[in-house]
Amino acid sequence: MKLFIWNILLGFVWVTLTGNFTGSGFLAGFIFGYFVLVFVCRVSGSTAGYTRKIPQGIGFTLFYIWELIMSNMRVAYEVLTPSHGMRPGVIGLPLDARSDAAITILANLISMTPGTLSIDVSSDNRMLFIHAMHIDDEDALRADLKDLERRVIELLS
Amino acid sequence: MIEWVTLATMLILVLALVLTFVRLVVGPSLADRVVALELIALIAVGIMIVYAIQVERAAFLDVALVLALTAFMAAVGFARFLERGGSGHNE
Amino acid sequence: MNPEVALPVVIPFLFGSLSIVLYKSNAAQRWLGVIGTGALLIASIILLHNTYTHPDGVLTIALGEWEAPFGIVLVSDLLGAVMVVMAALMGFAVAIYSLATMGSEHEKFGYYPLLHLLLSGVCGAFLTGDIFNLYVWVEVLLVASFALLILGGERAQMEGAIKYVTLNLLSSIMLLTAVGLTYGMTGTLNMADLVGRFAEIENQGLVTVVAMLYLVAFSIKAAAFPLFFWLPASYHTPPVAISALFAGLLTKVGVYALYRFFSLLFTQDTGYTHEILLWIGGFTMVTGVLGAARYYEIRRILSFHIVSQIGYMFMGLALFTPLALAGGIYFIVHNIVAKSNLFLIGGVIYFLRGSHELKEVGGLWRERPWLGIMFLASALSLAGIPPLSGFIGKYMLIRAGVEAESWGIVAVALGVGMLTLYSMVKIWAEAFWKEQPEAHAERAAQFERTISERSLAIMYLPVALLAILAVLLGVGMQPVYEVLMAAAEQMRDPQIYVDAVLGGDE
Amino acid sequence: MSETLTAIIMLLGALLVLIGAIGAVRMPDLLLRMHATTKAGALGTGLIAVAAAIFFVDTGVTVRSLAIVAFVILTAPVAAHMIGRAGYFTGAPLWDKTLKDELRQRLDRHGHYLHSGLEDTDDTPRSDRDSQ
Amino acid sequence: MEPLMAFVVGGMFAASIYMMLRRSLVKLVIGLILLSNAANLLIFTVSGMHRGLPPLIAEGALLPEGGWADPLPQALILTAIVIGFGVLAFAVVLIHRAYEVVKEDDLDKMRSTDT
Amino acid sequence: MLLAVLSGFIVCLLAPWLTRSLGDRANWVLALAPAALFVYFLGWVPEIAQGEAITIHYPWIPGLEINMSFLVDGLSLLFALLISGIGTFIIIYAGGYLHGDERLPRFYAIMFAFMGSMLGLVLSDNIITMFVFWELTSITSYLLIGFNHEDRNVRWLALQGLIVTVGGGLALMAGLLMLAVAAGGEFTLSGILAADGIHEYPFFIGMLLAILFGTFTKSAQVPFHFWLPNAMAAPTPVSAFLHSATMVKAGVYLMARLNPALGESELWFYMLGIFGALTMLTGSIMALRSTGVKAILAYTTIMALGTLTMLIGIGTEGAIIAAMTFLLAHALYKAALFMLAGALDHETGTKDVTKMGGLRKLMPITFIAACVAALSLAGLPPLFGFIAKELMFEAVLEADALTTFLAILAVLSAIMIVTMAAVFALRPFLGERKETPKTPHEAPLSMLIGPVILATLSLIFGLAGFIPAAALVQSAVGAVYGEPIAVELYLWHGFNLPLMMSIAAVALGLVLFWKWDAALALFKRLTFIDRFGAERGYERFMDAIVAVAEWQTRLLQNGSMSNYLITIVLTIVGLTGWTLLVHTDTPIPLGVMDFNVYEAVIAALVVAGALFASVTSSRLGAVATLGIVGFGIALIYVLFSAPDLGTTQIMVETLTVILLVLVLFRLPGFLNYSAPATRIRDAVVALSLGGLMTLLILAVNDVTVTDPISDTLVEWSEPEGHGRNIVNVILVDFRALDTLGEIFVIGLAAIGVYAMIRFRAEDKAK
Amino acid sequence: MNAMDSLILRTATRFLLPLLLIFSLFVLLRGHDEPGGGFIAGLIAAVAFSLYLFAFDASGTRKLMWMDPRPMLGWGLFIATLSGLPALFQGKAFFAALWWPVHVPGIGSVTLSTPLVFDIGVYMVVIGSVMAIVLALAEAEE
Ligand code: NA
Ligand code: NA
Repeated sequence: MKLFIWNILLGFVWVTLTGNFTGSGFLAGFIFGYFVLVFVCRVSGSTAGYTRKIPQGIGFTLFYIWELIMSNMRVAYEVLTPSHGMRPGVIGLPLDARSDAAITILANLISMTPGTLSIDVSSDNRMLFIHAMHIDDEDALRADLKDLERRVIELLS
Repeated sequence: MIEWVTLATMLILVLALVLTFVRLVVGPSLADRVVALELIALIAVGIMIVYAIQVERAAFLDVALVLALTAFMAAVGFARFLERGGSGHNE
Repeated sequence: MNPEVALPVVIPFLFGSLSIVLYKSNAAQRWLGVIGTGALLIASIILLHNTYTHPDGVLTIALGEWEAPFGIVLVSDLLGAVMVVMAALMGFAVAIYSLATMGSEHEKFGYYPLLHLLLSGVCGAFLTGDIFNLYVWVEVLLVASFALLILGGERAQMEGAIKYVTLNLLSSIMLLTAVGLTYGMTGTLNMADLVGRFAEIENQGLVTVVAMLYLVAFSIKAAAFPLFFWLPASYHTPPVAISALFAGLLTKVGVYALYRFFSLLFTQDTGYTHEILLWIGGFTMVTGVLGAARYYEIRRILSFHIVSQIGYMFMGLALFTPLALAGGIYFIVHNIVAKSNLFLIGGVIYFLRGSHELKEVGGLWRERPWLGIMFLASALSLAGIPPLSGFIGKYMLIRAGVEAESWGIVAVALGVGMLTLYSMVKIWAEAFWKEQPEAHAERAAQFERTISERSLAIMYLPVALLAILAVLLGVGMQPVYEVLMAAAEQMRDPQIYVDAVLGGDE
Repeated sequence: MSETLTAIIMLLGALLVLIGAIGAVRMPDLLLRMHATTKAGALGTGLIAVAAAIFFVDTGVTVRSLAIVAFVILTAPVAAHMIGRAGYFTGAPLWDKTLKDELRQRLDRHGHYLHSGLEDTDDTPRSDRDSQ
Repeated sequence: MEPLMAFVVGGMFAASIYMMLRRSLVKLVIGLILLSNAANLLIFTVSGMHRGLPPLIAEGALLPEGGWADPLPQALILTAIVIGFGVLAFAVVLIHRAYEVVKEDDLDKMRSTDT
Repeated sequence: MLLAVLSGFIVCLLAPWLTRSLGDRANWVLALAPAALFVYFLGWVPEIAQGEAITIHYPWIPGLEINMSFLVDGLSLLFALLISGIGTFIIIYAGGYLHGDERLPRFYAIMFAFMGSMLGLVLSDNIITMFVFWELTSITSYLLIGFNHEDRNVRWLALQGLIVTVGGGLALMAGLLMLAVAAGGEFTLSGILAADGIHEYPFFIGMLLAILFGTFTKSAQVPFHFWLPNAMAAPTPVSAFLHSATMVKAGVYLMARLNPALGESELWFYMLGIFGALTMLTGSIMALRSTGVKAILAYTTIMALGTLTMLIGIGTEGAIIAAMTFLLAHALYKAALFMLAGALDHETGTKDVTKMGGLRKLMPITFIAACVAALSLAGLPPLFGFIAKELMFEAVLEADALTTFLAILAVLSAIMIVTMAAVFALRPFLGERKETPKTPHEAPLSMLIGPVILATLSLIFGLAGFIPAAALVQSAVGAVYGEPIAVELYLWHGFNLPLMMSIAAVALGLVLFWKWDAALALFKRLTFIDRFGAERGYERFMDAIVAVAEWQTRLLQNGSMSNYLITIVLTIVGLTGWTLLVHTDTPIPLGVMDFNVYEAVIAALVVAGALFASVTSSRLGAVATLGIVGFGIALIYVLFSAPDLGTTQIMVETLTVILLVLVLFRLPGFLNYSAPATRIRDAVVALSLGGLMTLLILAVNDVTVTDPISDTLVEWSEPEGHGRNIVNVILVDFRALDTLGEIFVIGLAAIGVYAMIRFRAEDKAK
Repeated sequence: MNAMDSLILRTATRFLLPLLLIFSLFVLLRGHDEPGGGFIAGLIAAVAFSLYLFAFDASGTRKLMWMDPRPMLGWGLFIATLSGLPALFQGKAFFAALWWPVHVPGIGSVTLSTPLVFDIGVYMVVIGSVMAIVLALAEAEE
């Protein structure tokens, strides 16, 4: 099922790339996508499962873009103000998320949100290490991050 | 109007390019340089898009797309280099 | 449309790529090696025959049916066809020789595909009528030679390869630059088309300037003075079959290109350009032969002689009379045969004695007189001793020099001939006449035991073939002479070439 | 109208990129610089791509522009993670005003294992994350 | 633009040669890469530079709209880039292997095959 | 005739096989070949004696005027008879001398090859064919001198002979070609001799010197005489045949042959006269210093060669008669003496004449034959040598100039020759019997038949001078002089100055023989002759070549990559730049600077990146900067309408960086290997190339192209090429062959890389 | 454990790999009309495989590629060369392009041509060559 959605997705990518929004164009894309998937899945096993909820995904994308804009304004402020009023530090965030996809999305989102940057996940995948521009209020920061994690887990559940 | 804006955008982007280049030159660590290189790739993507707008030729967007797709490979490559024991400092 | 013109390129491409596909089977690759080079030889002889018997003496094929000057044309005139035959001959000889001498590791890592593709690059360079396409062929053969050079991964190979690769790349880039400038000046890439377009350029001096860039680029490839460094630094490092192939073919591509460019395209100011060629030729002869005088390692001696002999080829082009040009081409032909054969014989010596050092080998005249005779035929030919092939070449060049009253180059050419003889006799006296030195007798015996008589017979086959050819080229010169004079006359009259390519007689 | 919108978004994007560049020059350590470049660079470029989509008013172009946006936003954090962790582990110095570092001591001697610090707590079932 | 590019190309040639003369294996190969790029730019420059005229034909048209930048040098450079890539990939691995075998980065210490 | 000349080579091919199958009798059977030739040539005598000159023509390489044309006249016939006649005896003799030697098949083969070459040389009408045979005699001679090649010294001496004669041969080649040009493109001797205007050739002197260089080296004239005695390292049959009777006379032959064409010049007279006379004297003096039987003969051969040269130089009727007579006489007695010397050496095991004595009873036939031949050598009646010597004195006295000088030298040398003839003929045989390494007895028949017959001929010809005069000498003289001359040879020619000179010479010579041991000791002390001799010069010359080679190779091929690069770059800049400055008439225009600021900034960043990469000491910094250079170039491609190029550049740049980082971490960082001065030098070199490229672009930019071929390609692209991306249509269709080549390059590079990485690795694993 | 082991990179690669591959096919097939072509497409595919190599390992990448790079490049060269030959049978010169418009139900009119076959050969050569180099290097490292 997952793969079928992937296949449809790739067909869609094909259509958009070719700009040929017709049934035959999609069919061609679907076929090409099928072969690509057959090819890829021989080795790398199943792909990801986070594409199941497309509407939720769209909502999430909007959220993500919003976060992006916010983070940029924050960064812009820091960059442009003359004195560095930052209080940076590296903190470890214990993870509730368990799937690779969830952890990856979370890490990437954190990198894109204001003042935080994922550095790495511990080898047992239970701790995410984050560099933050401001850790004056560490608890609030952790709360924000946990909130983000919750949204991601929800999206992928 | 759009001519002036594209020109202004271009100028801003090349200014960004110059600044990033400074970081690339200054370093000091390899990771700093790679960060600069990544940004330069992004700026180049931007320049190509603005140029496509300027000359009204969408074909140049394809180049930007390829660059967007592959630019991060350099970062991955450098990261691999560092993690495999290459020294990241002035050497 | 003459499909046979493309065959010398297509055949090695097909066999080369098939050999890559069949990379797991050494046996299949060996078969493909002999069959492919044999087919190439047959095709090239047919090409030469058809070219020679054609009323214009020029055959062309416009690839993809895109007529000249818009598409790429392959052109077989006599100069090109003769060179292709020589390349194919060398390829065939080396392919046979390799059956007995190439290690299975070399085969496993692509020796045969590289051999085919080197030949395709060489043949393509000889046949193309398009300057950018020439660059491509030069790169094909160059990269093939890179790979052949390092096959085995010895320390010396690596060190030699660094110089070889760097300096040849520099030359390729100069060539590319020159091609770019040519297109920028004329808007064409077709050689025949360039003849007319160069003539239309107002600032004729600029054409000569670009000619100089080509001159340098090709002179590096040809290993002329003072640009030859890469050759003595590397040619002695790979297995000897590869050295033989290199010796026979690679520098000749540079020389061929100079012949092509400085007879077809750059004849605006021969008083200047060809005078420079003459000086380069003289210095090349002297520095090469002196380099050889210094060494006691067979392959190094031979490598420096390659350089030296290139000088004679320059001399033929520089004097630029029909006799001189024919002599120059003849010199190329003869040199391919004699020099490659000497390398192959050097290989036989190695397999019998375990060394390339003259001080460590000996006793071969007593034990293997036939090898000695084949060596003498090739070595004396190289030294220009009559009636072997080298003499005729030298005779034609010296005679052309005397007729042109170019005394300096005549004197140099003669003196260098004598030093060449000195080197050849050095090898003869040490490897053949001298007794096997006691200190190295054990290793020699060991090597001689490991080489089977069957392998030795396979090695003798191409060696004998080339030795006989060295004699025949001298003694049975008349038909060769007629072909070469016709080639030289073609070179002296570019209009024949231009009409054949652009005339649209199809 | 669309031209004006194009102009505004494009300029905004360019300015964001410029901010990223300034950050790259001005910020005091590697990780802080990456805060600037990753976010500002990605969004700035994305905005410019959006501007193109608006300008050309053509589905093919729109799709390509959006593909650029998607790719930039997808790859930028991955790249940032790779460089950041590599730079960090190979000892890029942190700014002297950095308050705390919970990561440094978690890496084992050979750099082959990153401890979570939670190893002795109970282990939750593994997902398929180890498969490869 | 061409006169400006003339200086750019000249500068690149100079930089690459200077780099190749540094005796270091690594610099040698980087210099070669630069040199190859410089030659490509040279071709691009001397065959004329035009803004906004890609040699692409719109669907249904027979010629590029509003003129075209010369496509032939572009094809040549593309070929040259690819060839350069192949050759330089070889060169890169060569210096790597040479260093492994010879254990020496200084080119002037690699003389055994000459002397 | 062709068969006659080539028979030597045919027998050469058969000889090894015949020798093996015939065993001990091989020499007798093989000797039939030269004997048959001798008879064949004798058949020509009646016709030629009438003064006929016959040319025979077989085409070989007519295009190059290299043909098997032969000229049979008195001169060539005389030589042909000597070669085949003496050759017959030599082959027989060799069978005895080298009896049981396993290399005999090889020996015969080379001997016959030589014989064929020698015949070809003297019979050729075509000068190039003659030269071909000339060189072949040098090569075969080399192989024969080095017959005992396991001896280091022998190899060295063989090389010496080869270098001198081939070196001279090369000059001769130039001289002959010049002669052909001077004769208006005539490549036959008959044609050249008939041609006018050779003396008006502007390079006549050079031509003459080149030819004489060739003939002097071959005929061992001073100062090239040293190789000949050294050639005595060869087995005696070789010395007898090549180095006395035939090959060394090739130079004399050619001078005689060309005498009608070149002999009128003063230079000819002085060169031949002076060098001939000096050679004559040198040969005699050196003979006097020698004790080896073969060495004595070798030096007297030099004397004879000098005499012949001198006589040809004098060039008067009498001189030419003397020369031809002397030539014949010398061939007869010297071949006999050499074979006898070989017999002595073979039987006693020593070559030193002072270590032999009292052999007359053990070797009576040898003794008598030696006496007869030596009498001829000494120029005593009634032998043929006497006639020759008298004619020589006569000719010297008739010389146009230098008469006294030549006469004194002639007498001096005659004195010493008498001494040495006596030494050779008497010392080993008379006196007390001395112990020798081997116990001597008479030599076998095969070794005696030749000397006996030849010595007898010396006697017969002396007594009956009209026989050789009519049959051989007269026609030969005619050929050399250029017009017919009547020749009569008599023992008694009146009581005149030459006879007095002879008597004086014989008397003084015998006195010297009396005191020879003392003279020998005295002469041996004159070591300066060795120190300053020509041989030393040869050695110096060879050493100098090796030294120059060393120096030059150290200078050029010194292994320093930077030096190589600098040389090449400066050559590029020198040749191209010089041409640009001198050969273009218009100054280079800067062109129109129309560019946008952002374009300029991007372009500047490309250069800045390149410059930074070249000066940075950070290796990875350089790679990262390479990245920006690549992206910058991609931007330039895009900004100037080349999207495909931009895309390709980006992809290639990315992959290059990937490759670099894959390999770089094994390599050390940048070290700075060069001093500041070196860096300045390098910067200058680099900037010169950069500057050149800038100028080239500006110059080419000034040239306007009217209709590039690409316009047609653009027009064809959609209708004919079915593609709208013109660049791609060019790549896969219009210029598909380029692309095919390109992918083969990529594939080849991959194969090479794979081999580089895996070859040794798998090696080690085993 | 791999020193390069990054969960984030691995997961992202699984996602990016199909996208890059389909993009490369896309660039290959439309190259005759828009920017692109076999070479660029091949490089994109090679970058995709290299990404996989960096995220995972060499043996995994070999398995992923299905065909060993060396025969792949050999086949590519062979196919590209062969694509020049059919013209001979029509009496035309080597590399004369042949076009066969085909109607495929569901996809529409597709034009098969020798230049397309040629471009596919190029594509295979580029992938095979680049991956042969990269994999050999990576394996030497491991
Ligand atoms: Na050669
Ligand atoms: Na121009």
